[in-house]
This record gives sequence, C-alpha cells and structure tokens, in this order.
Amino acid sequence: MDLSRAKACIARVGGTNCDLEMKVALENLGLTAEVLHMKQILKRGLSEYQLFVLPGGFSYGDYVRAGAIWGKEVHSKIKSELEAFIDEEKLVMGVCNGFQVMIEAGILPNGELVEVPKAALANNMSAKYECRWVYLRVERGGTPFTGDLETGEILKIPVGHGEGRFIPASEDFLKELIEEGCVLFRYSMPSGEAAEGRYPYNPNGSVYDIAGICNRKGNVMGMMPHPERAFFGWQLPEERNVPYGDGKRIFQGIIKYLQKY
Amino acid sequence: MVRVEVKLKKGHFDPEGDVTTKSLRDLGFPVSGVRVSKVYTVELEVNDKERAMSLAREMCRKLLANPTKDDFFIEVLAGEGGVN
Amino acid sequence: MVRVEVKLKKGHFDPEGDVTTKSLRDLGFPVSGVRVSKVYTVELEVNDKERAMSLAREMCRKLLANPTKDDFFIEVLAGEGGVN
Amino acid sequence: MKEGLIRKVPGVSVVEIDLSRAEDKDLSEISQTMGLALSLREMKALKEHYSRPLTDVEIQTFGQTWSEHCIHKTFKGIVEVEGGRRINGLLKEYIMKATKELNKPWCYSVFEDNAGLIEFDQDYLVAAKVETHNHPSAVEPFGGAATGVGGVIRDILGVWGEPIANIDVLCFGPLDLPYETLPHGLKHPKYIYKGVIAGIGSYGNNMGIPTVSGAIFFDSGYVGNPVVYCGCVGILPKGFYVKDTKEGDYAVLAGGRTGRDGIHGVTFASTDLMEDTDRLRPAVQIPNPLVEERLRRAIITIRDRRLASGITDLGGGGISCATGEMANRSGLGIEVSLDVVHLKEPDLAPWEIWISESQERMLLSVPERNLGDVLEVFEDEDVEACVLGRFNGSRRLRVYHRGLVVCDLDLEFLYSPPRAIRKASHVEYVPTPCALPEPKDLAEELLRILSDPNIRSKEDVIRTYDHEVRGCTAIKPLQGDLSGPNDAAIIKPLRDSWMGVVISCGITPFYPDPYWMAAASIEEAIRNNTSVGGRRIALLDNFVWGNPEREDRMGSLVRAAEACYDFSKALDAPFISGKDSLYNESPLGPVRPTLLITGIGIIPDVRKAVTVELKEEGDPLYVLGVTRNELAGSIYLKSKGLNGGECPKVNAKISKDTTQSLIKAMDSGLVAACHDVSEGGIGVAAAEMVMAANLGLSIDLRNVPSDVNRSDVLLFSESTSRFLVEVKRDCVREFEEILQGVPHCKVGVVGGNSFRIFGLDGSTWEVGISELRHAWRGVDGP
Ligand SMILES: Nc1ncnc2c1ncn2[C@@H]1O[C@H](COP(=O)(O)OP(=O)(O)O)[C@@H](O)[C@H]1O
Ligand SMILES: [Mg+2]
Repeated sequence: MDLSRAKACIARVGGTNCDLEMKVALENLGLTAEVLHMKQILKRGLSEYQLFVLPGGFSYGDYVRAGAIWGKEVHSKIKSELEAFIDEEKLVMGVCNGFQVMIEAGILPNGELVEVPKAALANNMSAKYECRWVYLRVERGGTPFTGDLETGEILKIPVGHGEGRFIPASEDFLKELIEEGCVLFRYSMPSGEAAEGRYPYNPNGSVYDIAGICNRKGNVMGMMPHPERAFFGWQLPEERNVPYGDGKRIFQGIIKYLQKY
Repeated sequence: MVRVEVKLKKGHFDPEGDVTTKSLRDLGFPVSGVRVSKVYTVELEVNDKERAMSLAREMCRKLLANPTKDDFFIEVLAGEGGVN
Repeated sequence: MVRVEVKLKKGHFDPEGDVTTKSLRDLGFPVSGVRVSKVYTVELEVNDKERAMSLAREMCRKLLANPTKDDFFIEVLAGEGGVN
Repeated sequence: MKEGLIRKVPGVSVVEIDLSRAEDKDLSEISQTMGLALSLREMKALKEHYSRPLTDVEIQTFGQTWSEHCIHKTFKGIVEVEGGRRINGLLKEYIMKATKELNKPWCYSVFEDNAGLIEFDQDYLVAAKVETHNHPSAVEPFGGAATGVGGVIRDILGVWGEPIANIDVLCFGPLDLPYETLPHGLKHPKYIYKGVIAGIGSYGNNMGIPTVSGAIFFDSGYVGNPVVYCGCVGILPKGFYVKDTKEGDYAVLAGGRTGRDGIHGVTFASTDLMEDTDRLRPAVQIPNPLVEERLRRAIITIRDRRLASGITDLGGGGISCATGEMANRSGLGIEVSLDVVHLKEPDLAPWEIWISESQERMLLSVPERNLGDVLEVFEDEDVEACVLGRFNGSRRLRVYHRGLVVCDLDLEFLYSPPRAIRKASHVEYVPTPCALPEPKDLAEELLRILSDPNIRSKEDVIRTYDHEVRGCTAIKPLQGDLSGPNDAAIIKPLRDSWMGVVISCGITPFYPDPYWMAAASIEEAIRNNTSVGGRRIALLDNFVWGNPEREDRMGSLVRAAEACYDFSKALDAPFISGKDSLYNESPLGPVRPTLLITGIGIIPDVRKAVTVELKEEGDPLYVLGVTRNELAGSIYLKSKGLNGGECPKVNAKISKDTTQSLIKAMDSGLVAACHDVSEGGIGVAAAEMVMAANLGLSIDLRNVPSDVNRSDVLLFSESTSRFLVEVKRDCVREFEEILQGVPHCKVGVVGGNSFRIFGLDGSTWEVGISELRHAWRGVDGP
C-alpha cells in the first residue's frame, strides 16, 4: 500500500515510557504513527492501522510481573480485535516491556492470544536491571520484520530491562520454536558465534540466547532489545558520524512490508 | 481473605534468591540457599470458603502466576471481610 | 530452614497491592484489597531451632527488612538441611 | 506546660494553642512536641504577633514555612564572622551575586522558581535542579533515594519542564566497615548503598528518564550521614513557561493521595539525625513512580494546551507550602478546603492533611474557563485531582475544614520570618609536609589506586540505571563495550536540532581546605563539561554540611561560599540554582562537608562530541595544565591513610584559557579523545583512556609541564585545570598553535598493548591492559 496511507498505532497505558522514541523512528521513515492510550484503543479499535506497537516502559509499574497486568488487559479487552489484526497479516511488534506484554497476553510465542502463556520472561540472571549494548544475530532474514536483513547478520542494539530471561514452557516447545523459525534474534558474540549464555553478551541468561521471537508467519514479533534506541548514528556508543544505526534496519523491514501490503 | 503464595517452580533459577544468599553469607550467616517468593493477601468480597478457593485459583491462572515458571499455593484465611 | 515473611507495616500505602487490586477487579474478581509481601525461604546450616530463630531475626534486622516500614514474621521449618 | 494553653476545638480534630500566655519554656516545649523545629526566637516572634490563640494547623504552617528546607534560613540569614564582619546572607552575597554580576543574557530565570532556567536555543529553555535526600535515605535507603528522584523530577515539572535526564551523586561509608563499629541505630553502609542505588534506578527507570550522570564516593565521614544528591534536567518551549496566577483562578491538586507519610519531613531535614533512625517512623515515604509517570503526562499535556496559569510541586511542607508560596509569589491570597483532598486513610487530622509530604503531587492554578478541561486531562491519564480552593486578592491563607476556618494567616507575616543569625569561625588549613617516601614501583601503586573503591569502575551501578531511555542520549556515562568513564553526558533533546545539553559534575570532598575544595569542585564541573565539548556552562551548587548553629561548621561553609563567588565569576560560569542540606549530624559527628557542583553546558552539534577512549595508534597524547605537588586529599595519599600536603588550588586564568583553547581545538576537529585529570591524577586518567580503547599508550613524565621532582607526585597529584588530550596525528601543528599561551606538552604516544610510564630518573614501568582492567573493573572482557 501507499506508505502515506499506512498508519501505526503505538499503544500505551500508565507506565509506558518508550512510546515517543518509537514514534520518532517510525515517522523518520515516513510512516504516520499515533500514540494511543488503551482507553482510546478500546473506543476506536485498530481497523485503521497496519502496524500495532507495544512499546517499552513499566506498564502498571511492572507490578505482579513485568508486563503481566497489561498483558492480561490486552487479553481480556482486545483479544478478538487483535486476533483479526494478526489474521489480516498486519504487523504486531513488541519491544522490551511490549514483548513482556505479548508473552503474558499469550500473543507470543503462539501468534494467537492463548490464556496460558507458553513462555516467560523471568528476571535477569544478574538479578539486576541491565542497560547495555548487545550483539544480535539475525536467525531468520526475510520476515516482515527482517526483510531488510539476512540470516546471520549481526546487529548492535541496546537492552534495558530487569526481566528479560526468556524461558520456554518446555524443551520440546523450544525445539518447536526453533524448527518453525520462530526464533528471530539471538544474543551473540561480536564475531557472530552464539553467546551460549555468556554474560554480558547474553545479558539476562535467556535460554538458547533468545532475544526476540516471532510467530510462524513472522508478522508478530517481540524482542527485548530496543531498535528505536539504535536508530540514528548519533545514538550509537562508538562511531557516531554515520547517519543511522542497526536499529533502523528492523524498521526498514517494516516499511518494506507495508509498502507491499 | 485468601493468601496466595507465588513461588518459582522447583529447578528454576532464582537470581534474587542467589543474590540474597550471597549477601547473607557475606554478613556471616551460615546460609546455604534462599528462595524468594511473593505473597498476595487478597481481601475477597465473598463469604464462602469453596468459592474463595476457586476464585483464588482463577486469579492465579489469570494474573498472579505464570505457569511456565511459577507454582502457587492458596490458603483461605478467616478474617474481616473474608470467610467466617 | 526458616521462612521469613516481610510485609509493609499497616498504615503504609502499598502501591503494588493497590495496582494489583485494580487489575483483579478489572478482570472481574470481587476483590476489595490486596497487600503484597515477600517470603524468603532460607536454608540455614544450623540444626537448633532456637538458634535458627535468633539468626533469622538477626537477618531481618541486618538485611531482609527495614523496621521503619516493614514487619517481619519468622517461622522455623523442619526439612532437609534445616531443623530436625 | 502551663495549664490551659492548649484547648481542643469541639467537633473537629483541631486544637488551639494560646501562645500569648506561654512562657519561654512552654514555647520551646510546644515547638518540640509539635515537631516544629522552630527556635525560641521564632516562637517568640509568633507569640508577639498573635494575641489570639493559634490552631495547630496555623502553628504547623509556621513550622513548615519557616523551616530550613523551605526558606533556607541559614543561607538567607545573617552570618557574623569572627572579627566582626557581618555577611548579609550567603546566597545573596556570594552565590546570587556572582550570577548577577556576570549578567548573562541566556540566564532566563535563576534562583526563583523550582528549578533554574537557561536558554537552550532561540525557542527552548533548559531547566535544571539538584536536591539532596540524605536523611530519608539514611533511614529508608530505597524509599528515601527513590523519593529524592521523584521530588527533583517534580521540580522540573514545576517549571513546566519535560524531564530529559537524571543525575545522582552519592557518598557512603566504607562498604567493608566492620559491623561491630557501627553505632546503634545507624544502618550499615552496604545496606544503605544497595538500597539507595536500587531506589534511584527504580524511580528513574520506571519514569523513563535516563540517569546519565553522577558519582559515588566512600569515606568514613559518611558512615553516620550518607549523602544522596538527585538531580533532574528538563526542556520546555520558551513560550510555554507560564507563571501568571490570577485572582479567581482555581487551585487544583493532582497526583498521589495524601497520607501520613512524610509528615514532618521538612523539620526532620532541619534537625540533626541524632536519634535512633528507626524511631523516626512517620518520616519515610513510599515511592510510587507509576503515579508520577501519569502525572507527568498530564502536566505536559496541560502545558501544551496552555490550560493552566501556574504550577508548583508539593515538596517540603506539602499543601501548606505549595498553596502559600503560590499565592504569595503572585501577590494574592487563597482559600483552601481540606475536605476535598483525596486521602490514603480516612482519619487524618486537618493539620496532617495540610502538611503531609505524600509524594507525587502537584499544584496548579487554573483559570475558571479551563477548569473542566484540566480535570478531564487528569482523568484521561488516570490521575486523581481535586479543586482545592481558589485564589483571591486577600493576601491571606485561609483554610476550611468541615465548614470551620482552621487556619487564617496573613501571608505578609508568614513570609517574613525573623532572619536567622549564625556565627562563624574558621581555622585555616595549614599544610603540613607529608612524610611519604617515594615508592619504587609505580606500576604497583597505579594498580592499587585503580582498585581503590573511590576510583574503581562504577559500572555495576551505572548499568542498573537506564541511560538510554527516551532515545536521546548521545554521549553515555560509559563509553563503548569496554565501559570507559566519559567525563560528561550529552542529551540531544530536540528532534530537529543537532544541539545537545551537556551534563557534568564536580565534587572534591576530600580536599581539606573548604575554600579550595569549593574552587576545585567548580573547576572540575567545568572541566568535565569541556572534556566532551560542552561550553556556555551554568552551575548548580548543593551544599551538604553539618549543624550551622555550630560556629566551625558555619565557618567552613562561609569559606566555601566565598569560593563559589570568586570562581563562578573568574571562570565565567553563573550559578542558576542550588540547594543546601544542613544539620547532617550523627552520633559520629558532622558529615564530611560536601559541595556538589553540577555543570549544564551546551554543544552545538552532538556528533562532534569528544569521548574518552584513545582512538588511533600513533596519535600523540598531550597534557594540558600544570602539575604541582598538591597531594592533600588525593586518592594517592588517602589510600595510604596519610594526611598533609598542599591542597589543589585553582588558577582561574590558566583554567579559563585552557578550556577556551581546548574547545577551539575540538571545534576545529583536532581532538581525537579527551579526558579530564582528577582523582588519581594523570596515572588514573591515562589508564582509563587505555582501558576504554583496549589500546596501549606510553607517557614520559619528564615532559609533563610541572615543577615537581618526583615521579609518583607527577603521576598521582590532583592539581586542577588539567586534561589529557589525544590529538589527531596530522593536526599537531594546528593544535600547538591554538594552545599557544596555555601550559601544555606532548607527553606520549598511543600504541601497543600496554601502558608504559617513563619516570624522571629514567626508570620505566609497564602494565598490561588486562591487568589494568582487572584492577579497575574486576573483569577483563566487556
Ligand atoms: N544554596 C542555594 N544555592 C543556590 N540556589 C539556591 C540555594 N538554595 C535555594 N536556591 C534557589 O532558590 C529557589 C527555591 O529553592 P527551593 O526552596 O529549593 O525550591 P523547592 O522548594 O521547589 O525545592 C531555587 O531556584 C533554588 O535554586
Ligand atoms: Mg519545588
């Protein structure tokens, strides 16, 4: 579709706090992005949007478990709306707290909103909040979110979270995720080999170094690292005299997809 | 009133517990391990023990616990506003 | 083994409990209030009940609780590595 | 107490106190039992003024409004210095005077509102404020520090600023302090340390404000009195700074509910921390960043829609101070009803509601026509709000409770408290020679110093703070994968401008002479700012001192304030805001006098910022500034348990010339890396540049501009006004030209995989990078 007609909805509730930088990144690529409170979403619905973003923050103070309260709210209030959205092969993206919300709402890893989540994002092995830049290996290029990337590419993007340790419900389920191409990003060494749990390359102790996953189709994606914080060159920790950072590549994938949508 | 204890499943890492263990040992306590759990003391507007129990179970399933990593234990307590 | 429960003192507002209450009500549960506390299950390398109790008290004083805002409750449990 | 002085008012929880018949000892007792912390002189002023009985609500209002925290009694009071000199207020005579005389057109609003405001560019203002939260953090480290952050964020909101960065500077007792030596009632430094850091991180992270700048110190002088500075920087469009409360406007209270938490926080901060800390129960505040996050959204919306005419935060003194101040500064009066306030618990007495310091609340003045809209904005963000009252022309503060007037005070009198008079005497620091034999192995000394708690990498703390959230952090506290310590942070606040706000700190609490300590702190704040490319620097001062009623504490305070005037002027950097926290005393004595200077600079293009890590093999390394034998208070001596030596002094001319030339060199693109030389001297600064880059360096001490004849002194002296600068290899000539007239010399070359030092007598030392890193960070990899 014509990009000028495409629209992103960045959702928020009390405690969401990474919505603006998300908007900046999307708008920089020519997308119209609106930040909507859940209350407004309940009134307006999602039909006018092609991209639904759950951004980072501390929704509802991250009480109970990070992302849990919002996740359950999503599940109880916009389940069918969001399922239809996903069915239409529109894009759903969760970053950091948004990813936690998706897990708790059951949107991921299943791709449909199941009541009992089949994974968890538990507290970091360091038992601390970790704000640092990590290396991500792209495990599956060519999905709607990695359309601008090839399998095996290494991205440098920061994380900032206290609860990001991905745990699948079972070994078998992990296998399933891997086999079906649902593991999208893994924490890696700068060289590209797997981090294999090594701190701080794997900053939280995620099983199988999982940093981001998607559904089978790839139109629903959640990740702990923040691509919107690695969008512009000046945001980068080292070489800052380049126009853009690696985070932009993920957004570019989105744009590509929407243009074809 | 119900008391819901949400605990990490056996065999799951408990980073907070590990850090606490270390701190306690640093302070000289003969501690070999700590597990940390959360307790929700919930005032329910119901008076029936059975119902309180089933509501609590439902609350765990719907919000308080994530079955991938958590176990939960429920105890129905007597008390004001709770079960008599 | 000892179980230490650390609770906000009465009169202190519990933001987590408050948010949890709202969320549970929102999900349709007839809940009028929630208080959240933390439980440390500590494996002690001592076998004497009295001593375990006094150690636990000391642990609360030094690390686990802040008497300014917390109450704590200690229970000595039997169990492996604990008091027999 | 005399019979019948106190009478209960029937029907409400209010008592009346008849001061007119009270004797001195009654007055003191009343001040004590009501927790007022008013002096006898102040109580007598009340007695004289009022022949009628005062309600507890009224007396508490005075207790709050006349407290050290709210009106800065000491800093605004008269100081009698030994020898008969009288200072007409430290603030006026020193801090504000420098700003006034410098008269910078870019200073927009200074020392007036909740935060200092300076121009960022044509259309935007930068707001900055730093506060302390020492006492609450000593009692409840997590909550104390967290609410400190929450409070200073509200100061920024209180000038309509959008918070963009947090600052935290912390001082603790030694973490390895033996438990047995801890006096009863004090908490162990480690407990305080962990709690404070968790509290700061938690609040900032939750609010989504990056914590980008700070420092951590350890010293036995902080065992009884930990120091917690929390700062916040914000940005706002110039035209949206509204402060125009009018008669007929409504007073709207919004945010968290009011409870018993923090009652008497103000008076608590104004008295010694002499008691068993656990007994000061009501003073602890429970942080609730979730509420403040929503409050922030609502306030920025109200600002952008221009719905309100004024705003202030609720800090010390709660509703009483916020309403009184807002009415007073607008030349108005106000009527307030306590019945509409949302409460956490039902049975609060009127005076408790009135002065409670529950967190996360703000007060707005709203014109009648906008009232509905304002309440709607709050509702949309799930923020509780109530219409507390209305401003009028009466110049009175009138408070209603259940239909009764429980407080009716004349604002004129309320805001003209008797001026405090303090006495000061000071014993000058006389340097004694320090008997330190020259060590043989400087490599060993360097490694020892690098692992000193005061020098060691603070990475394990810094990374628990989100310094990237908002996506505006151009220069981070830690540089690159190897976490080099940058000298200042840079935030790029606007989408379509390359300009950045440069945030730095200067704090040198170990220097024994208060005058030179203050001078060095100011100079360091400026130096750190310059190191990354900051200029046009504004300063904030934060004094943490002991009981000002003791002459010696006051004496050193005066000396430090004098230095603030002298060096603010000489270095051309105005103060724009600040705060003092006095009465930091404990059973172990007064706090180590500590002055934090925060520097807020700008940089025209964040892409041109300079970072700490060495860049290129073969580049020359320069030392700028002169190294002197100034070891007093240095980490080198301190880590050996030694005293004495000369205190580092500041030569303002050299300092100013150096920073100006350096900025010029940076703007010309000649500088590859830069690091300020401070704690641990050239040795530590150079080692940090090496570690940050994983690139070696050799330096020759014989070339360091200096009159010192010992290698260890050259390496570890903490003389001020010095920088280490890596100059791009082919820019040397141009660099030398710009640096003309400024002491500087090429001392080394980048390269290799070790740090090599050539001593004065021809001896050399070599340390591997990974050895350095093990000493400084405890680990080798990222
Ligand atoms: N010691 C000080 N040095 C410089 N400025 C000060 C000092 N104390 C107070 N101020 C200024 O006075 C104004 C009011 O300060 P303050 O009472 O701290 O406000 P608030 O109550 O909102 O925290 C502020 O602009 C502050 O910067
Ligand atoms: Mg204020």
